[in-house]
Amino acid sequence: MHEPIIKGNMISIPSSLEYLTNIDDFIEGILRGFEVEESTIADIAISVSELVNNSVSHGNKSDDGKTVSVSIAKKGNDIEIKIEDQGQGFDPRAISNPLDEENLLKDTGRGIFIVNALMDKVDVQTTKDGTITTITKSIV
Amino acid sequence: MHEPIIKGNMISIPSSLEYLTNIDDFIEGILRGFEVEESTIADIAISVSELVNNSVSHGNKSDDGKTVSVSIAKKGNDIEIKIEDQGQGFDPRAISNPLDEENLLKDTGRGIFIVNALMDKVDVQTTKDGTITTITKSIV
Amino acid sequence: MKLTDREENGVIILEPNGKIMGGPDASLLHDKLYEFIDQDKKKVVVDLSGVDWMNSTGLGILISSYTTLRNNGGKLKLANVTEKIRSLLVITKLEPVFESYDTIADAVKSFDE
Amino acid sequence: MKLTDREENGVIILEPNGKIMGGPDASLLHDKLYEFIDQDKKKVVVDLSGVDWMNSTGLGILISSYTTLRNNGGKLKLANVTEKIRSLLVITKLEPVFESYDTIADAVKSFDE
Ligand SMILES: Nc1ncnc2c1ncn2[C@@H]1O[C@H](COP(=O)(O)OP(=O)(O)O)[C@@H](O)[C@H]1O
Ligand SMILES: Nc1ncnc2c1ncn2[C@@H]1O[C@H](COP(=O)(O)OP(=O)(O)O)[C@@H](O)[C@H]1O
Repeated sequence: MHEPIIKGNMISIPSSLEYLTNIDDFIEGILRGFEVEESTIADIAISVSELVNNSVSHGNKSDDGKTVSVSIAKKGNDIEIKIEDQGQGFDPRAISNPLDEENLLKDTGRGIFIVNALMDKVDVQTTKDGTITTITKSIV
Repeated sequence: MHEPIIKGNMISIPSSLEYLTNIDDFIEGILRGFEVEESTIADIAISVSELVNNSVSHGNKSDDGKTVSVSIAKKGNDIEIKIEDQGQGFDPRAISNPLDEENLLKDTGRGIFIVNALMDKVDVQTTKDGTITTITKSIV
Repeated sequence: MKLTDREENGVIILEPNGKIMGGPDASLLHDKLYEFIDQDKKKVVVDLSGVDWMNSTGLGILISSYTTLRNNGGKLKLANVTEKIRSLLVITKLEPVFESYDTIADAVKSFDE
Repeated sequence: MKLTDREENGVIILEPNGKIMGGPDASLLHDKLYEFIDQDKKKVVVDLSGVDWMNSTGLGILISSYTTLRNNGGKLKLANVTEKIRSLLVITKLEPVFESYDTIADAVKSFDE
């Protein structure tokens, strides 16, 4: 697979950060089609960019034979987005707290923390095929 | 301006064909948000890609200081899309017919013809600031 | 668009994937074709099963590939033309230009006839 | 993200534009900063008015730019922090780290004090 592939409400990219903008354009497009308000679109787009960054870099380790997929659904008043990679998974409870004094001036380690702050629900599931992170945000 | 810029239902790119996929991802995203059916999404996406190609290459002559913008709106049962460039404009009536025997095996010259075939309405407006092409497609 | 290729019974099978809309990879197919022509491999099938859609840039690539091969004593045929692409070929009157087959096997076999 | 820069009263003003989400241009700002440090220009204002949003990659770039300048005897300040970015700075407890000003003029003037 090379360029972004769209199938219904899902977009897939090879594991390279050069495709971050394509996922953002697709997700922002769908959310505008759903008439979500701009500030919420930004919160969701920020969160998706965090998780795609992680899936490309930590999950698939930038192996561009591996794929990152993002799918999006409207369920009642909720937007539900799934980000999938083909990596080893991780334990979100084991992540160090970016607010700790010794981490405050580090330049990484805030991604999952920000997603948790911006989204209503974050669920990380590790399977033998990879990691599926599901985020949910109410749009009313 | 560098990467695609999104403002509401409008996406703008510098005049380079490397951003074709970004426009496609955004437009396909919005149309899926509008729950347009897949075959119609393809017809619209094909038409937008034709007009963006033209705006980048013929209109803005690949000058990446110039911008191509695409905006999309749902008006009742119609999808209306505007493609804008900063070029000299052209007269769509002056385009030669790609079905003529002598044009049949040419490798260019079918873009506007295809847009006319796939869309319900095509309007080309040349102003002193550039060309605005408006296409309309009913989604029922 | 992504492009892979393989050979079957002396016939080159080209498999573009995704959308053919122009931009950076517009010349991929044409470049690949010239590689094969240089190796004197001029029987080519383009398998369109993986192509979501194409625009006039895609049609232009098919046409110029077709004429390039013809001018070099070869032939380009199509396989697995999807409904969306077939209707573009019909409205542009290009359908009669291309020999097209329902399966790759049929397309490959047709070179023996 | 696009990055432009200019100088005002010996202060460098960096203007990133668009979204700061990582990828190819993540290092643009940091590279530019090192250029200025090499020229002994170490008073820097980052104008955020044109930034739609940033993620943790963007925050990381701001932090590392801030510490790089500090370690080289310089200073990085912010101007025109939008509401979306301010709330990210607040939840990550980074707000007190950065001196920030409502206008570029105020930020530039603050270096005289
Ligand atoms: N999809 C993933 N696959 C494997 N590990 C991950 C994934 N996402 C996050 N991680 C792990 O969790 C850590 C924290 O992630 P995050 O909070 O986004 O910060 P950062 O990515 O800046 O390190 C990462 O360093 C990585 O070890
Ligand atoms: N946005 C535009 N600005 C200026 N000229 C244009 C524009 N769009 C189309 N044209 C002119 O119309 C012609 C026909 O366009 P089209 O049917 O798309 O075929 P092609 O682009 O393959 O030549 C172009 O060759 C160009 O001269």
